[in-house]
Amino acid sequence: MYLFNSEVVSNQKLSQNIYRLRLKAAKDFCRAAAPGKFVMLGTVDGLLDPLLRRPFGICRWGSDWFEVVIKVVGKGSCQLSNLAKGVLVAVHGPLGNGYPNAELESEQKSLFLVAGGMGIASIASQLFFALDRKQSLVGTFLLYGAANISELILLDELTAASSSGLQIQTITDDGSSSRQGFVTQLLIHELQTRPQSRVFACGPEPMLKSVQKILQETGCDGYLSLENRMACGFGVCLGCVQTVLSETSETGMETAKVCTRGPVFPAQQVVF
Amino acid sequence: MYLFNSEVVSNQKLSQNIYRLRLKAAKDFCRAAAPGKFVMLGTVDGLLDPLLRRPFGICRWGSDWFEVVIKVVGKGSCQLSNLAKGVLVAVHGPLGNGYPNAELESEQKSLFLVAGGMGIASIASQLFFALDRKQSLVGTFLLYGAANISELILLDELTAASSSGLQIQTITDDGSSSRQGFVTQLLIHELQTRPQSRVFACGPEPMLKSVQKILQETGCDGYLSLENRMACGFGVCLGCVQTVLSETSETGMETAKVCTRGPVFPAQQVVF
Amino acid sequence: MVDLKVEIAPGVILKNPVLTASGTFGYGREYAPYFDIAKLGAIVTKGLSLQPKTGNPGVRITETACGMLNSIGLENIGVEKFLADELPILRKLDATVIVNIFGNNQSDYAALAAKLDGVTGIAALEINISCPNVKAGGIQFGTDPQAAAKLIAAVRKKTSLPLITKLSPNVSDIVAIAKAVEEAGSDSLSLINTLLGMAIDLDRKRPILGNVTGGLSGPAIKPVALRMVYQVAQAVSIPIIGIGGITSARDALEFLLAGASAIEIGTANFINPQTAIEIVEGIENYLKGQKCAKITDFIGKLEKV
Amino acid sequence: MVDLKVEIAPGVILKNPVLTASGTFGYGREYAPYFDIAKLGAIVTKGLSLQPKTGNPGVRITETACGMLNSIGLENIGVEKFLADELPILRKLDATVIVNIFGNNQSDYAALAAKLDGVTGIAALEINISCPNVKAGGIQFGTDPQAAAKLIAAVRKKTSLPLITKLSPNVSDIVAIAKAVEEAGSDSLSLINTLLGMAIDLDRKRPILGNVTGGLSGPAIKPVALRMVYQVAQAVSIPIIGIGGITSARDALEFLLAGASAIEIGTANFINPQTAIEIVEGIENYLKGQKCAKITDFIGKLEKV
Ligand SMILES: Cc1cc2nc3c(=O)[nH]c(=O)nc-3n(C[C@H](O)[C@H](O)[C@H](O)COP(=O)(O)OP(=O)(O)OC[C@H]3O[C@@H](n4cnc5c(N)ncnc54)[C@H](O)[C@@H]3O)c2cc1C
Ligand SMILES: Cc1cc2nc3c(=O)[nH]c(=O)nc-3n(C[C@H](O)[C@H](O)[C@H](O)COP(=O)(O)OP(=O)(O)OC[C@H]3O[C@@H](n4cnc5c(N)ncnc54)[C@H](O)[C@@H]3O)c2cc1C
Ligand SMILES: Cc1cc2nc3c(=O)[nH]c(=O)nc-3n(C[C@H](O)[C@H](O)[C@H](O)COP(=O)(O)O)c2cc1C
Ligand SMILES: Cc1cc2nc3c(=O)[nH]c(=O)nc-3n(C[C@H](O)[C@H](O)[C@H](O)COP(=O)(O)O)c2cc1C
Ligand code: FES
Ligand code: FES
Repeated sequence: MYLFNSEVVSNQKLSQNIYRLRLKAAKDFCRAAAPGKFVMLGTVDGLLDPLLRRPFGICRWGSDWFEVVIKVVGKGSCQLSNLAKGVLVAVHGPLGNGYPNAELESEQKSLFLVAGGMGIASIASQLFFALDRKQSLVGTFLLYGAANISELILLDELTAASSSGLQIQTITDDGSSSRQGFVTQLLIHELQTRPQSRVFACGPEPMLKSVQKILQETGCDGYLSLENRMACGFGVCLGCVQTVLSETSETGMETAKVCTRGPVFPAQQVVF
Repeated sequence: MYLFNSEVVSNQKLSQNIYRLRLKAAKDFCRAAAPGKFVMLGTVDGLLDPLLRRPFGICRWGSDWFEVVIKVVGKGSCQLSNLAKGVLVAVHGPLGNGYPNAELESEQKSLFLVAGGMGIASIASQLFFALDRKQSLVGTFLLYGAANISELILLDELTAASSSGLQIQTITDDGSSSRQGFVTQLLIHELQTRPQSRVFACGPEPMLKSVQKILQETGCDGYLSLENRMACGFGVCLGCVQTVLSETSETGMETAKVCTRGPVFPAQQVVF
Repeated sequence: MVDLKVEIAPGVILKNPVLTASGTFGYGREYAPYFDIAKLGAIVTKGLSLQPKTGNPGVRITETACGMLNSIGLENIGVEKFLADELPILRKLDATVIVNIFGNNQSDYAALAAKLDGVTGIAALEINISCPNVKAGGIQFGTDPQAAAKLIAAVRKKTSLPLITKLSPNVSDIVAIAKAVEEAGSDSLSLINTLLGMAIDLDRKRPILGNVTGGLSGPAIKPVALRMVYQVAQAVSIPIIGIGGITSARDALEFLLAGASAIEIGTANFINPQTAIEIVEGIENYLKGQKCAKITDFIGKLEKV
Repeated sequence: MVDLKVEIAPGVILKNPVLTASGTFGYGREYAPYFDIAKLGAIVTKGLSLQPKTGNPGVRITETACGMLNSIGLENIGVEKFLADELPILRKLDATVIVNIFGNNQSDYAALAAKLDGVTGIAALEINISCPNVKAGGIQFGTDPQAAAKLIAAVRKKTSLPLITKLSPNVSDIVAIAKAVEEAGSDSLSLINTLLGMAIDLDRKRPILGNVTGGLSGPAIKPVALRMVYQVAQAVSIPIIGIGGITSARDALEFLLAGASAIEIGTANFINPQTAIEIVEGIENYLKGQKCAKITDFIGKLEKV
């Protein structure tokens, strides 16, 4: 983990209320980054509202920069999304476990990456990681759902990955893209023909619950990336805990800190 | 009084920690402006720190703009001093009584304008008012003291007024300008040769106290512009009150709201 | 059109639930240049005492994190001058007026109530038993259920005006006080007054406020206020007026959900003089969006977690 | 060099007055990657109970204006596991350790005190009689002077470790409680714990926290904390540790002026894990600038207004 103040390199508007911030980072930070890990971001203005830093997935990174994709949902995200080039941001990270990323290439099985809404930031980190390292994405499927077509972001970059073998399907709640419905419908459909698949999913809790159920029913294994509210991001506030199955506890369950043991959990472990 | 969101036209650094902000304003606002009046300024970012708006003198104005000069002393002034061109500022004003400005021209007596530190913002408003209207400043003296030479601001513009007859003397606490000492020393000295003068003063409380004493001793009359802490600026919080002499009250004294009855008071009325 | 009418005490029906908190709205007319104050549910006057009071000397206000401390010390023009000079103006402005009163002892309160009884143009009395800024003031009544009950019973005898008792948050058990004053005849409750706080000027090594301590208000205290309103709403059957850190319609609506029949806006009036009227509009728009035709269908409708 | 040593209880001399507040510093080792925790005055552990506790279900934290609410519910690994797994690590890290404890009743507290008595590597016990997040928890002791005194007397009998009693701010008269526990044998006081608050999710019409109410901490509560520390410092003769909303060295110094011999940093540790050590440095630099050679010459030196 690193703590530093980082300069905004660029701030790009991706849709009406989604922004991509590129921040400077030291080489060490970039080496420690991995798909599914996240950062806690705050401002350096010395003002106390917002008070806590906010967690955002590390979506992509190079040797001396990284990017986050921020959807404006409240005051923290709003403030960060407004920052101009050159302004400093307080960064703490990389935090969390990240996805077990070796599996992207080494498996025979198909790999389904399932993103709901801003879950794409986390899911895309795996794809950018593979792309930026010229790894093959044959057998990898991106199933991506959002509320409407304007919230389907990063598609240009990800479509460029099709040459690596990635297959993309999108869906929107309101049908403003080709298909209407939930991303889990796509997953159910695909798993019917590829029952031996592996699934990584990130999105709102109802979606993850539904993915978990689908995995149970199909017997596929997979991982869920959770986004519980966080105060600290590094395991000291106990604010982000998730009940998970436990072999050692008497009750068969225990609480796990999403920020340190997660945010990515084996799907069958999570007790919603 | 007007309430509006106003765009920053320009933000100019005058010294290490003093900035001049020019803001857009409607014609009505500009017509209501007068030397010694002030505005309450806040941001429109929706964040609650800082919470209250901050009072700043209207230093100069045209038909559709006005300027404030802001010294960074805490979080509110810091935030405002950082605003870039195009950003919106919440404005409430013009507030307060202002100086009895007719007296600048109509009197035979000499007029001494005494500024200590940021008191110059208020004092300069009278000079800019006269300059912008091409009024003669013959017989008008600016006595201006600050901590050090870098905090002596606006001198270029004000020196340009010398052609109108204005006479300027400066002094600094540390002697980094020509003279060392307090501005009140200049006043004592000048009043010896011009005992029939009139004095307008704005600056820190100890300076104003001292000016009051000098006026008492010399029998000159004058006005003091106060800068008591303000929460509202328009007479409803009772936070800014100053004890003043009163002919109607039994005790001979009463409290006056600096924001509405002031900020400019006849010097002999103020009970420090 | 959403029906915004609320009953804040038996028979006291206001056109909407937005009131302005005592001490933050002057005597009302100061806001007339900014909007039509008749459009508010009611305005609550600066706290009045029998005799005029000059308040505390020295620095009286200071900003804290998302809040402010004040030690005004209940400066006011006194009830006589209010009735002679201010009330007529408020009546001309067509404002609904609630008069906030305080005293040094029970007989002050009783005398004030008697004096205001039957005066035309007063919708209700708000009894401040909770101001932390005066030594021999309301505060002792505000922290002891029995003393509070005795005071309210005494005031009750002197007036037929509806009584709103304003509670202090500086207590171990606000529910106990709320119940005690309900039983003693209060028609309604308003809460919270300010939390007792302090600020220090580090470089000058002394308290910032002339009075050393002061009352904390503003957004900082909203969570405490919301909790107390919620707790009291579970425990009493008289209407509650929620106060504390409200700066937006969303804040106001949270208090209504928690069980307040109306709300008062305090510190936020200082920041933007039009806050109160903007909150009236914001509440109406929100309820419209929710397809809620009557605000009374919204009040207290907090669901279980 | 400024001498930063302070005595927070008879015989307990810390290298500097900066401690970390219980529940905001994990078990200590979580901060080791960020700085040398041996450089702090002391670290106070997460509150420990006899048995492990899983804490409250549902959402546990939410931000409020310049503050946060938490309803963690005192989740902890239990005293046994602490002694077996965590304390040895802290000793290796050379940290000065204060153990925070709480129980459901007096005998829990007594048993905890007995268990920790004589354990090497513990500088003192902090007795949490004030956590608002557990129903049958510390809070009843925290609001009643007699109950608090009885509890502390019972704990006192079971251990020779210095006792710091941690007080709740949710009371009418914190001075009464402070005096009661002083008399009952507490060697020191720490204050304040969190203020009881609540937050509402307007659109979902329900409380945000799974536990409905939670403890308010952070800068929002600083004025209340400072006031209570100041009041208590006037009234007791044992050392006081100030807590509440400290985010900077200047904040910390204000508490010292008000009479605290040391301070604890809570919420601010979450925002920047290096806050505590930066505050140690900030205090030293400030006092250097003031030409103050010994911090004890600064403590309590608030002048009259
Ligand atoms: C590990 C992790 C990674 C994340 N990655 C991203 C990302 O890459 N891009 C992105 O846009 N967002 C991401 N988020 C979510 C993001 O952190 C929140 O949207 C942000 O903290 C909201 O802050 P705010 O101040 O804007 O909103 P607030 O004003 O705090 O809240 C606004 C609304 O959002 C809700 N909310 C706040 N925090 C959360 C949360 N953690 N989970 C669910 N609801 C919440 C509140 O209930 C409220 O309704 C991530 C969260 C986590 C925990
Ligand atoms: C009528 C009026 C006109 C003013 N005009 C100008 C102007 O033209 N230019 C300018 O730079 N400043 C002016 N001021 C002062 C300015 O309002 C304050 O400097 C500003 O409000 C400080 O806000 P802050 O948030 O930066 O400081 P804070 O963080 O609030 O405080 C920083 C320091 O300043 C002190 N302080 C804060 N407010 C005041 C005050 N009103 N009087 C004395 N000390 C205070 C505090 O005690 C603290 O030490 C004026 C004040 C008044 C009342
Ligand atoms: C400057 C000031 C003066 C106040 N004067 C009074 C008063 O005279 N009587 C009273 O009952 N409450 C008084 N209050 C308390 C407010 O009415 C209100 O209860 C409190 O400020 C909390 O609301 P807020 O957070 O919206 O400001 C005063 C508050 C402030 C800030
Ligand atoms: C997430 C969290 C957990 C806490 N847990 C405990 C605890 O276990 N025991 C305790 O005595 N205090 C606990 N506290 C209270 C703090 O120790 C401290 O008293 C309070 O947060 C005020 O300080 P602050 O404003 O600096 O955070 C907790 C506070 C927070 C924010
Ligand atoms: S966010 Fe604090 S423990 Fe996970
Ligand atoms: S600043 Fe509020 S009355 Fe003057």
